[in-house]
Amino acid sequence: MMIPLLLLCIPLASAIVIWSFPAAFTGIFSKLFAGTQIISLLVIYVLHFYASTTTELQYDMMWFNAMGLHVSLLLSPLSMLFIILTSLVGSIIVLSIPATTSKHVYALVFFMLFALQGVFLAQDGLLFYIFWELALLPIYFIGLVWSDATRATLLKFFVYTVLGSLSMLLGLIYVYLHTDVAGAHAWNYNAMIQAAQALQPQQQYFVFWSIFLAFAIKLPLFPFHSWQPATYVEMPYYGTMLLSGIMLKMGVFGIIHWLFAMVPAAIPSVQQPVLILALIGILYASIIAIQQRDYKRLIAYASMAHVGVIVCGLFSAHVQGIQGALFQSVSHGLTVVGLLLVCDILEHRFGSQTISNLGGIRNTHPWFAVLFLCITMGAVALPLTSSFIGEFLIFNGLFSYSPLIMGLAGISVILGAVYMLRSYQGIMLGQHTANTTATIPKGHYILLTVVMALIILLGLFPKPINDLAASAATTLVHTLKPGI
Amino acid sequence: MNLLGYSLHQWVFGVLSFITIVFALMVVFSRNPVNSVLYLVLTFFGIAGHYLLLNAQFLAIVHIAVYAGAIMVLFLFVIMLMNLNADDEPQKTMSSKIIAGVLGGLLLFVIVGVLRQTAQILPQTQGAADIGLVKTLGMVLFNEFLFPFEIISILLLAALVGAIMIGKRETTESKL
Amino acid sequence: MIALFIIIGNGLLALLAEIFKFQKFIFNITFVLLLAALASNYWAWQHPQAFAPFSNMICFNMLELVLSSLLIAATILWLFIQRASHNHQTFGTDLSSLILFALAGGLLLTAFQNLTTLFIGVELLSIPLYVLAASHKNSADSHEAGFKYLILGAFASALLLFGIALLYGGAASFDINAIQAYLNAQANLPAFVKMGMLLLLIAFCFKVAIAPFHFWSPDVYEGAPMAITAFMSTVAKTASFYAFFKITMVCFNAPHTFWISMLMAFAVLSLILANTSALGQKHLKRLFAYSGISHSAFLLLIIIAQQKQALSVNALIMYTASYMLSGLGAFAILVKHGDVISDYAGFAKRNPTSAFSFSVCLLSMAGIPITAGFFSKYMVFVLLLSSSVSIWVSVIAIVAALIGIYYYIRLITQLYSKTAEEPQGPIQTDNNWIALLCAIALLVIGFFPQSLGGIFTF
Amino acid sequence: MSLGIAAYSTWWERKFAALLQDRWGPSRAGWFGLLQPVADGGKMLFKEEIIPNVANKFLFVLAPALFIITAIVAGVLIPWAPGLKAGSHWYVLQVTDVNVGVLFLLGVTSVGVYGIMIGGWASNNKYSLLGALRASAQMISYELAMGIALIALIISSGGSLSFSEIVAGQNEGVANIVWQPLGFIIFFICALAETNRAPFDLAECETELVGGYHTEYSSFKLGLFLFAEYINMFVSSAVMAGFYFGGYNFPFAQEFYAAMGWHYGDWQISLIGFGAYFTKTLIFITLFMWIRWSIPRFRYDQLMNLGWRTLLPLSLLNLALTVGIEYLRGHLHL
Repeated sequence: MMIPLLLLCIPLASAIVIWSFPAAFTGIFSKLFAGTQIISLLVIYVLHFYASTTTELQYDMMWFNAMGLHVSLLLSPLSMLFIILTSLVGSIIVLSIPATTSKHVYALVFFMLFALQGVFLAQDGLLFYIFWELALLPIYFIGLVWSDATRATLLKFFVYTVLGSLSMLLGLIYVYLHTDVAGAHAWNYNAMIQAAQALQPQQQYFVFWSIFLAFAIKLPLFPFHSWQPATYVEMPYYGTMLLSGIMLKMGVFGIIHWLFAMVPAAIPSVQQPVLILALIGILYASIIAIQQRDYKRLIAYASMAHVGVIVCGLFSAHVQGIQGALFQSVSHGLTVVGLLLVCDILEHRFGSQTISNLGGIRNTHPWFAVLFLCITMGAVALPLTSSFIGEFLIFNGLFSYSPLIMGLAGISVILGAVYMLRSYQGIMLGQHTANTTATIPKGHYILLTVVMALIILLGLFPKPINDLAASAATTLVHTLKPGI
Repeated sequence: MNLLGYSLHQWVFGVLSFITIVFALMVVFSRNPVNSVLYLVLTFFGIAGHYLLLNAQFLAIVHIAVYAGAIMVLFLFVIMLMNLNADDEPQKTMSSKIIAGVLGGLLLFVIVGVLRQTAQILPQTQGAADIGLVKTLGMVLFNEFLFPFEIISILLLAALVGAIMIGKRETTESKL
Repeated sequence: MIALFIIIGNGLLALLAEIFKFQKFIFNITFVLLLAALASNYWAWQHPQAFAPFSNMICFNMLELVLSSLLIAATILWLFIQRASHNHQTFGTDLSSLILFALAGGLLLTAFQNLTTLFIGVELLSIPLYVLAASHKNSADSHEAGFKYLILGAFASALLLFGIALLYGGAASFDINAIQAYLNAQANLPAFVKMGMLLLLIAFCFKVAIAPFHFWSPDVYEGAPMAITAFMSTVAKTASFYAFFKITMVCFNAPHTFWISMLMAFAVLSLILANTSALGQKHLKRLFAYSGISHSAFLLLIIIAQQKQALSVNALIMYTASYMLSGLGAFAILVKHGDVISDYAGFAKRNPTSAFSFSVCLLSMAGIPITAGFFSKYMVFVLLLSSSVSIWVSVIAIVAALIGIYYYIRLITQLYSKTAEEPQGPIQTDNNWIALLCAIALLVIGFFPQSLGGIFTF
Repeated sequence: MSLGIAAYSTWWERKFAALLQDRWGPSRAGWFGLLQPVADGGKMLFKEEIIPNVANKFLFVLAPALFIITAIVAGVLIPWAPGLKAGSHWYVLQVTDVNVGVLFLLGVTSVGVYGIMIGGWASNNKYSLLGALRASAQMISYELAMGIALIALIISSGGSLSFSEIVAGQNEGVANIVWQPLGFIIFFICALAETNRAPFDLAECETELVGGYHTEYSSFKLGLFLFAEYINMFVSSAVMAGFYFGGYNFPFAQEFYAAMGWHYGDWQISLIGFGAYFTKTLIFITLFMWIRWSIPRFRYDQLMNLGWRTLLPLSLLNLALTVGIEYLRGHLHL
């Protein structure tokens, strides 16, 4: 009963406390609350195995009677997976924010974690939408007030995202109006799924595309990606971490939890176009990433490519593919946060994030080089890293759909290796060109170590996450099967 | 009394309407504002004539006394005091005239087209013979329509206060 | 009913203030009496009685009580905005009485049961505003605003009258229930009655500034003194809309709904025109004028959807409440800081609290959760999609909302932008508590949408 | 008839003025100068017509005609005498009876302003314009007080708006002046102003404006203007006599008729009634003239102040009083 609510309340309370106390307390509080986040995650992870009935993982309260709107939360395995991601990555992000930053930033980040967990827990259509939109505001304000992002970039980011959300709202309302619970419309997840599944094929396509647009923009999928690189580059790196580490996954979650569940019958016929879009995105992003000289921009395109692979996994509509996509979501969250941490160190300690300006850092900072290498390997999906398991499963699933597409998507692994290793080479090896006297703070070392440890740990011992992913994927494919 | 198939009443109505409309048009087309006002007075007389046709003598007289007799005199007064001439009037461009003409014509066309159909429809209420009498009017006004009648006094008061507000000199100006 | 009398009496009292020299207290008196009016509305809500006074000319039922309370509450907020504006050194007696009369007109517009009352309400609301729009003595713009408003308002009134006359020709009554009974009884409406209905609706489109009858609104808003613009764009527009809603929902509803297609065309046109025009505006007043047109169009969509009464009514209450709150909040800022957009660059550095309030108001206008504006837009969409209206109207509305979000967010971006020059002087802690109050109210309504959006369950 | 009366009013005016100023007045043409008006009229007719070049020709010609028409039309309402019965048919000794006669009177007088205004404006002469403006402002200002005084009169006289009924209503009871003394005074002053008579003749005051609104007029048109003024005076006198002083009734008329054995409809009653009415009217005309030659002209701001600040509140007070009294009368059956 209280578990999902607790998950929501902890970050929200953290945000409020940090915001209302003087700035002097911010440092302590943020560490404290990040710790609370992790501990509560562990507690809840354990609890969720021992929850005797599902009602203990549910929360339901009437909110807006006139519109049939509830505050309805459910901690399903799928949610658990994404909650783990949010809490882990979120805590890392909070801990990585420099202590000199305004307390408002901390508050906003915690608020964003609140909204993100809300997205992953919401079991009510409109509540999902509200959290979805709420997650946008903090990151927008962070970019607006505490970054060098130009107004044009932020506007583009915001308007693009909202375009998607509004279109999703249209689709959700459309489904809502077809629900019928005791003579009234309801936003309830099950009711909406039922209603949507009963729609005519034509209506299902409409619902699919209108909702998919939101997810496609968020991910971002190929033709809707133009907001992404500039936003990633211009945001402060913790903003970028939030965007790529967690926010992206809202799209993945949405596709699985809402889209697949609502319109399974429409999936087979949209599978191909989406896969093709994803493929184009993968290749396009990889090729552009190879040419990047700016490391952060490179990460942006790399992230796009990786997300493309995840989407491929999802739309393979195969148990393993979906399972892999879910696993890869967590894994990608970790690697991208690691890479961005490195990027932050490069920019603020070594003075540049342009690859050609750097070089030979390995000689002065060997431990940093090791950590960086491990994370890079994670990004390239080498065996023993978490990404390997994810990508392996994805390609497995994809192969069962179409070997050709799998082959094309497989190119991305090679291209990924090319740009990742080349950039590593450029930055860490070779001549001394960078600022060698730079010191890397202990905190960053610890965080990088933790990220590296997690990446390798998941590569060696994927069971906790994989079980969750597998159970989610199986239930999902079970619903998808009649359609496929 | 029939003439060409129309009753006298209809003839009077037709002639009055024609006159009224012609004068109303003259109000708009006349260059000289004084002439406009005078044509407007004549238009009011035409409308008062219509009231008489409807057996509403009270309204007819009040219409003349108030509109023609008081309000239009004030208009004339102001125009004469300000010495407005035809030259002061800004000239519209030809295109705006054409557009206005076309749009107005369309509206007229629609209204005429719609109202042509009403010829076949008998009026729903035949006005009582004493409908225009002061007494009848008073009874209606102070029973059924008491509320609007009273609220109109507030409306007039508001207009009055507004007129004074516009008209009065700003206190800060007098200090300068 | 009592509230109406209190307000009118208050207006008269304000006039007496000049004679008996208690101008100093008129603000306080007005404030207290308006609160009393609210209280009397609450009392009437608690003690519903089923009688229509004055031969059914006016009627304060549940809905009317709620709507009129919204208007009164907005006027109370507005009083503080007016006091904060440095336009007038004192709270002028003429100004306050005119505003109170206009408010009384607004109340009539919510409570009318008869087209005569409706017409008088429209006039009582408009005439004070014609004057007030022109009340900035030294400004030619203000005069132009007043004049334009007067001419076009008179035109709208003429259409309204013509429409009423034609309707009377058919129904032989001014009573809206009688007219409805007549319309229900008729299988085929005579063309002139249809014409009357359309003219009536067009007149209302004028009053609430729906394209293509919206041309006056940006000019009038721009020319009128700031506080007056605030009143016009919130209370006056909302009141007109209540009448619009009532006429369409009580009087013109089924079976003859031929007019919906016309309103739909107007709404779509407004959505497109207003939002595209708002994009290039340099002045906030003009921006808000266009955004107001777009909001009118959204409100119009409620009418077009013609859905279940409770939902429409709740949506109307929700939408107008959030619209008035956000508008008043925004104007509370504008009154102090002017309306040139470029002046607001880096505003957040100078006035963090004001910037926060302003942003919340703008977010609410844009319809971002978790402000009240979100739920109002959302309810409109629900209504629209659950109606038989083509889905393309919804799509256009979505696109329009998106464009709206674009310019609101651009404004917020401007507020928080990093200007080249450092903020002048220390951080001001200006007590713009009206704006803050509006912002907090918007958030609270957003958190508890049931409070306004669930009043009626028919 | 109005024309005739008006013509001889001029004669009487001059005679009366002469009397007051201790001189002869017109005495050459005819007995006591009785043919003088005819001579004047002829003179007017045969004089050269001058229409100024700068004038608006049409309006210039229209104005005097309009003025005199409205003046004459106002006279049609006056019920000169009790009706005459011939056989079974009643002949009403009134040109026409309108059931909203009082309003008609007000309406016609208010339209009468146009004659002056147009005349003054069309002359294109600043004296004329000023005169016209003064006249119209004055008429509008005083019309208000006059109208309100009349409302009070109508209330107290039984609620009819018809002229003949108002006059007939004073058959049995006392004349309205008893109930409406204040109203009469207001009405009288307003009537003076409405007819542009001294002391309110600022529209044509020679010392300031040469000739006022008719400065540019000559010959017959001037004649029409002057004539119309006298008709106005005559009509307003008749109206006052009818409204406030019982018209064709006189004290103890009923008893007198009964004593003589006459019934309404007999020619004797009509004749005597006419005589009574006419006498009253003449008395008022004389009063007008008396005032003209006794009281100096107002200043214009005084005139406006008197109208707006004295007469209007007074008339409102009168109205309130009347309503109160009538209410008491109705409830206490007095």
